[in-house]
Amino acid sequence: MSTKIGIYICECGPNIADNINIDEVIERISSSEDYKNKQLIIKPYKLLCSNEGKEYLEKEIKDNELTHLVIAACSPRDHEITFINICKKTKLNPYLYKMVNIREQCAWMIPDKKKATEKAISYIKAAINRVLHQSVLIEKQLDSNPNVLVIGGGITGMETALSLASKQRRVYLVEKNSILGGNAQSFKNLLPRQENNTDLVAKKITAIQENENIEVFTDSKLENAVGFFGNFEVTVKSTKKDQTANEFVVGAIVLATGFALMPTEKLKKHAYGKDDNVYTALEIEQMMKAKGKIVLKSGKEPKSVGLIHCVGREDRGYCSRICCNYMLKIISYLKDQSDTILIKDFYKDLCLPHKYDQEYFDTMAKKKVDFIRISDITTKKTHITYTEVNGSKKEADLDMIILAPAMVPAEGTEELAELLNVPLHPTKFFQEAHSQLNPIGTSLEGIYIAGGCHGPQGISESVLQAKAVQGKIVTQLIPGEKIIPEVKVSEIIPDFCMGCQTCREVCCYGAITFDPERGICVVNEAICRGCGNCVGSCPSGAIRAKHFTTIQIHQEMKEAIS
Amino acid sequence: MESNGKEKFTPKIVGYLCNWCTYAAADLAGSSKLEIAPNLTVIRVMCSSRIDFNLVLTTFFNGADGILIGGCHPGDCHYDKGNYYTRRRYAMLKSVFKTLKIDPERLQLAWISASEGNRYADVVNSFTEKIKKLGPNPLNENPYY
Amino acid sequence: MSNSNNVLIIGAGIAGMQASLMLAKAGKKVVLVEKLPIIGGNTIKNEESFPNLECSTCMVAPVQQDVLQNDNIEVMTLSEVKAVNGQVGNFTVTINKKARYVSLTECIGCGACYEPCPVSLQNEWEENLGKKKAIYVPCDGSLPNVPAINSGHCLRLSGKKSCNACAEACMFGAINFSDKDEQVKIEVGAIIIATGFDLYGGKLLSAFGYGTLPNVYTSMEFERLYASNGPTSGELLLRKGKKLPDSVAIVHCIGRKELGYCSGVCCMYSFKYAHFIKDKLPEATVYNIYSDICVPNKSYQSFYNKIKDSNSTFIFQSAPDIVQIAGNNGKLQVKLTAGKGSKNSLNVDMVILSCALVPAKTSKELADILGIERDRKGFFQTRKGYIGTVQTSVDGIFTVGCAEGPKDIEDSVIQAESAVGEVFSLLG
Amino acid sequence: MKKIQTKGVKISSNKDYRDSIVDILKKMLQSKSVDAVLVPMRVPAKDSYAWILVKDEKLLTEADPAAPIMPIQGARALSSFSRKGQSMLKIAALMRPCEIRATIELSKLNQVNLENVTLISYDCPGALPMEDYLNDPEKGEKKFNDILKKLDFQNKSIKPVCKICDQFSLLPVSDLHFTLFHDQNNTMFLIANSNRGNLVLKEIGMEASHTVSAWANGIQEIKDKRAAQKKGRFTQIKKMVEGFNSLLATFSDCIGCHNCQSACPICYCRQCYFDSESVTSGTDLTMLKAKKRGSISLPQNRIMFQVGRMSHMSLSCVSCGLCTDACPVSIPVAEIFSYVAHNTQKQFSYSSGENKGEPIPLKTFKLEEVKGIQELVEDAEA
Repeated sequence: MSTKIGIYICECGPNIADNINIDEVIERISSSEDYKNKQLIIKPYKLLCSNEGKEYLEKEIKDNELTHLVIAACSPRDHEITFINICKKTKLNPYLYKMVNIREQCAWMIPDKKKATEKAISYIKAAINRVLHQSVLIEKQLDSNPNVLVIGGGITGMETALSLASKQRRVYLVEKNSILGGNAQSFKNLLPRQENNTDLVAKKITAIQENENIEVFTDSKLENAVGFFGNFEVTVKSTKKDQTANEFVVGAIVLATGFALMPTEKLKKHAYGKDDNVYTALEIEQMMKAKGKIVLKSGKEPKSVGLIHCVGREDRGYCSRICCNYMLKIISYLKDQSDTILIKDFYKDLCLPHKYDQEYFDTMAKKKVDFIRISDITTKKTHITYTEVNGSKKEADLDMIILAPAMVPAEGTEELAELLNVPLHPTKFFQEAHSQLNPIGTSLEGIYIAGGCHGPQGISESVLQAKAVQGKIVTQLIPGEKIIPEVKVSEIIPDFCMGCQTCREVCCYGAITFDPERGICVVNEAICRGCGNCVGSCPSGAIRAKHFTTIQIHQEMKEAIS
Repeated sequence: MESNGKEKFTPKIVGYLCNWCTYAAADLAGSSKLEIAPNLTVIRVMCSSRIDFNLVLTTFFNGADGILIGGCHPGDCHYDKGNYYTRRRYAMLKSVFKTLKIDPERLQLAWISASEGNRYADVVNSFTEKIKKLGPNPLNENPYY
Repeated sequence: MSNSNNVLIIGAGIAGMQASLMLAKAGKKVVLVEKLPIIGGNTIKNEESFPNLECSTCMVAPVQQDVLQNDNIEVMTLSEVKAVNGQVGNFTVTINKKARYVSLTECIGCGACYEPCPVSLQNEWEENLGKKKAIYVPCDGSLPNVPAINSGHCLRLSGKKSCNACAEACMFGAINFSDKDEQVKIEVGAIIIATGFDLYGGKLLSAFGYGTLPNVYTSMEFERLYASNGPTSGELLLRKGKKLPDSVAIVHCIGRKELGYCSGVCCMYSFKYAHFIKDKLPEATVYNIYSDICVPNKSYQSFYNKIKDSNSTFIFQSAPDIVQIAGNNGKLQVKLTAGKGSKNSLNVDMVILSCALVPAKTSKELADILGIERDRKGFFQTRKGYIGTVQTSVDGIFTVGCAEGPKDIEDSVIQAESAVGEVFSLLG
Repeated sequence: MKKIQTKGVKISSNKDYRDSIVDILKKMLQSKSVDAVLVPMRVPAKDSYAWILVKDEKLLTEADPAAPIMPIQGARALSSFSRKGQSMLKIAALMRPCEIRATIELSKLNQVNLENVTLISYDCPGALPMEDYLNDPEKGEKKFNDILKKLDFQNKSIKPVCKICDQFSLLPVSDLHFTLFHDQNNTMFLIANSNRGNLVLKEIGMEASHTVSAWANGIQEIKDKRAAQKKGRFTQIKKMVEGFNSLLATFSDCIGCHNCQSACPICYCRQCYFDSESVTSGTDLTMLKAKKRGSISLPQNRIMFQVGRMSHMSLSCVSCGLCTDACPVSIPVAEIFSYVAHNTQKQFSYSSGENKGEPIPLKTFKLEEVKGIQELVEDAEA
């Protein structure tokens, strides 16, 4: 059927009409010999974005059976979607439509009416040339699998699994140890603001075992995961001798692999051996959980204890947020044990960000505890030499030392990131997609991070992040609903591709993979976000960005220089 | 054959603007009614990293007097690290033009964020002035090219 | 649960917008109530947000556009919740919608009506550093880009004079002086409170010379000074004396002792200001008067290290908020408690008070309306006996972001997303 | 830059250099340390050379390791069969240093698979221009043998781009290296420069026990002389290409045949962007350009093709000179491209084919490089 291009120029009340001579635009374009052999319908309208304007446009498209549409009005950032929705109501494919900004970038920007009119004509001509080179694009509908794979059976993993599992959504929980619980199970008490839910972990474990929509794989780890949001083919393998492997399809993967405390043996400033009375805070928690009191290696109760904060903070380059809180908790253990223990607490900065933290510190400060703000500290077995913040150097000899080492990602985080192609933050935790707008997603849609593996934090923050992951999955991966991926994606022309993989290496979203048999790269249209970086990197122009092809851009460029 | 005098020369400048930041700054400049030279024609692309040096070369050799690439500030890119690649491609092309001394000033890369309407106006107006001083693209005047 | 598909969200800041977008995209009907004429909350007040110094407009404007263009979200600006009764799954909410006097559908934000308006007022959105007309939008790039008329000061609406300047300038007949306040009743299944924070300030800062000494600024005032769409379009102009400051002192922990909590974000935004000042005025000397460096996120310490290396001096004070500030012929003298070897006073041109985050003024009234408890600091109290929840003492009502306590944007958005999770567990 | 090995295997000096190299290659085949050897050989018509992959040891005798001319770039020969994947055969490739550097660049672009490939280089005295050789192959042969015998690294008849080559000897990336340098009793050494090189040495029963420092100092002297010649030549090239008119004049003879593109080892694209549909301007644009300028020379875009190829090559060019050889109107393309590449690679502090690990600058970025590239663009960037 013959091409029929509809061009509608919005007067936008005075805003465009005042500074652009619309009649001259219509006259010049309809009489220009470039479009002699084409059927052009060019009409002004007072306000296209108003409701009557939309109905008028819909009628015009249907009555004239337009094959292409050009709207000359305001910025596409405001109303491109409005007119796309109108095209969707008609038979005209929404991608055979081009919007031209003649308000902000012509009428308002160029005071001289004559020049503004010239500019508008040039922009509209460019749009007509471009729209004729635009091709039909159909929005795909991918069916999605609602199930979720959660990696890590600590408090975060369990919380995510419990809040997501339902009849329509099965949750597979993979834990590398033989029991669930993770780090949180070795805490005797929680912080006062967490209202001593000592049996928190135990309750979660029983709830998981009773929930038939959650399938638990202990002593197992993720072997392989291939696919994209809504369709990950996943293999989970047991680490025991029989190495049984299970394969299933999930729609989303949640990484909740938790944290570990930084190994302090290697730290230059803290030389101590295995048998000295130097413990990390986690070891003290485990001792309290097991024995109910803090004792030296000899079994006797310590008379003097030194607590050292920010151990390894310079090496790791970040503050671990929660140590100030749990060191106060350890002081409360010691105070409950006996009031006569001499306690010296060495800290660099107090990190008390939660609204109740300062109060907790003030109550502990009232008890006989020597809080010393230091600028440097080194230990030799249980002998401490330190410089206070006012510069005076001192030494102290104590029965026991308790260290608060930096929180680091759990062992195995790097391999998991490698396997799933999820980028790591410079501090080696997982890298979130956007620290403020998408804090628990990753650059790979469908893969989420929560808890200790996201960054140093306490149990409350981890549980909050677990629920946030639930919020994201429940609103994006809805059982029975289709997923509509981005439609303006890139495609690689097999005949021109030489398999140099430059595009695969520059793609920030891992949307391009190399196909060794054919020796060419392939774009996964379900992951591609349509930025065009690969197109810009390909030396031979073998990649085409749909709706922004080089030929289409040439049409606009040609008009710009003629 | 030389075009007589610079004042009749109206530069034709092509501006490849990234949709999320610089194009938004252009809109803001428009809505704040800032006066901007009409010589620059805006071509909207989803990310400045879409513009490869092949496209810049074809634009330059087809007779554009100036080419402006507008992108988000490093770290602001909507597609994570696109603008870092843009900078390196641009720097490479700039180095070739500098070595060949074929008016490297006609190429310009500018980081303009969505809230910098007046910075967009300054960049475009100063770039247009510079191209006016530079004169037309030498290609447009050489009959034997 | 009859209307389990509707959710009310109070406050259109970054947390409120994020929650409404997620719920709307999953098919829920959201009513987003905001007391100001525009959406965006406190986040759009700052030019760049820490730690990546990403421009706020680039980050938040697409979110605002999404909220305004989403059919499932009904945005009610200039509105406040007056009464709530019923229980989870069945709340009936009465909302007072103040008249805007400008039609949201007819007006296309061309701004022709601002200039002719004869009335000039203090623009409190710009912390009174800038002026606005009786018919106004708080700042350039406001969304929705539709002005409102301040009926108290408009000559016609306050009955002083029959002025018609703006209506004549408007070619769209979008201005309607007979617009009335109205009361709307809606039925919702759940309520999310995202009313944000206010800054510790006002009379409480008089001890630091704020209000009497012109070149003492609060942190929010400095944000608006630095904003490119702000009253001075980004120039750090001093209120009195010389045009640009050569030396600036940033005093941390203002209000920490009196309120009894550290807000967790003031260190980071103070470092941001040190960076801004060095960026705009490279020769200026910047003093950060701090006690604890509170950088509770994996990305924050590296930002602090960058500032420390970029030669702005850090002065330790055991309690920064007891410094005295006095005028000293045009300059400001900041008296410090002299530690060993450290200076005991500074002479600077400008002082920025990094104030703590306090509960929004409306918190008390809103808590009574909703019947929920507030904690001893005045923020909304999350449910007792639960860890990491955003549920309040009343089923079906959640509190997210700085309404629940001072926190950065990342934690506010995480709480907003977790509230959406809990809403779905509750209403399905 | 990896430390150059200071020990080498002494090889008997009575034979002609090429025969000694062929003996070593034979030993490699016999000892099964390699399954095939890629080496140039004189064509039966005796007027050119071709690359052959030799599996049968007897045929190796006809091989001519140091060929006088470079009709096909070694890297292009190697990539032609090893692009599609790792070869099961162990291959030894005996190539000039610039061919080895081109191979490394191609391996970074996945056009060559270096698994099971042993790269053997030798001190290259340069190659003769194709044009001169083809006029009189016999004379060319005699001249090159003379150069080889006298090891005259400063001979005037070699290719112009070879005269200014300062990377003609052992490279950090080559596994084995034959030294062809004059010392008192003009002995030749074989140096192993990587684990694979040591392995092959062991398999062919050779022991690197002699110091080669005399050779190293000699080579350094020639390198310094060549570097000076290069600086001098670049100032002349600068005049040839600087400014639009001189660029036009230099390339005015260009007939747009794109021979230089097909000869170049690094031009691996199947269809060059500058031949593609999106570049050819239709009648309307051509008429417009003609109207503006008064006339337009056809075929169009020849200068754009040259500047375009210069941009693509400016990071990977190894100055091997094949483009000038291939140019029917003998434009000094190689020297111009080397000059442009020299400047751009300096800007990115990258040198092509230098080490395997270093990625090609356009494929990567550094987070904190806001300053680095800033200077280059400071004059333009507002």
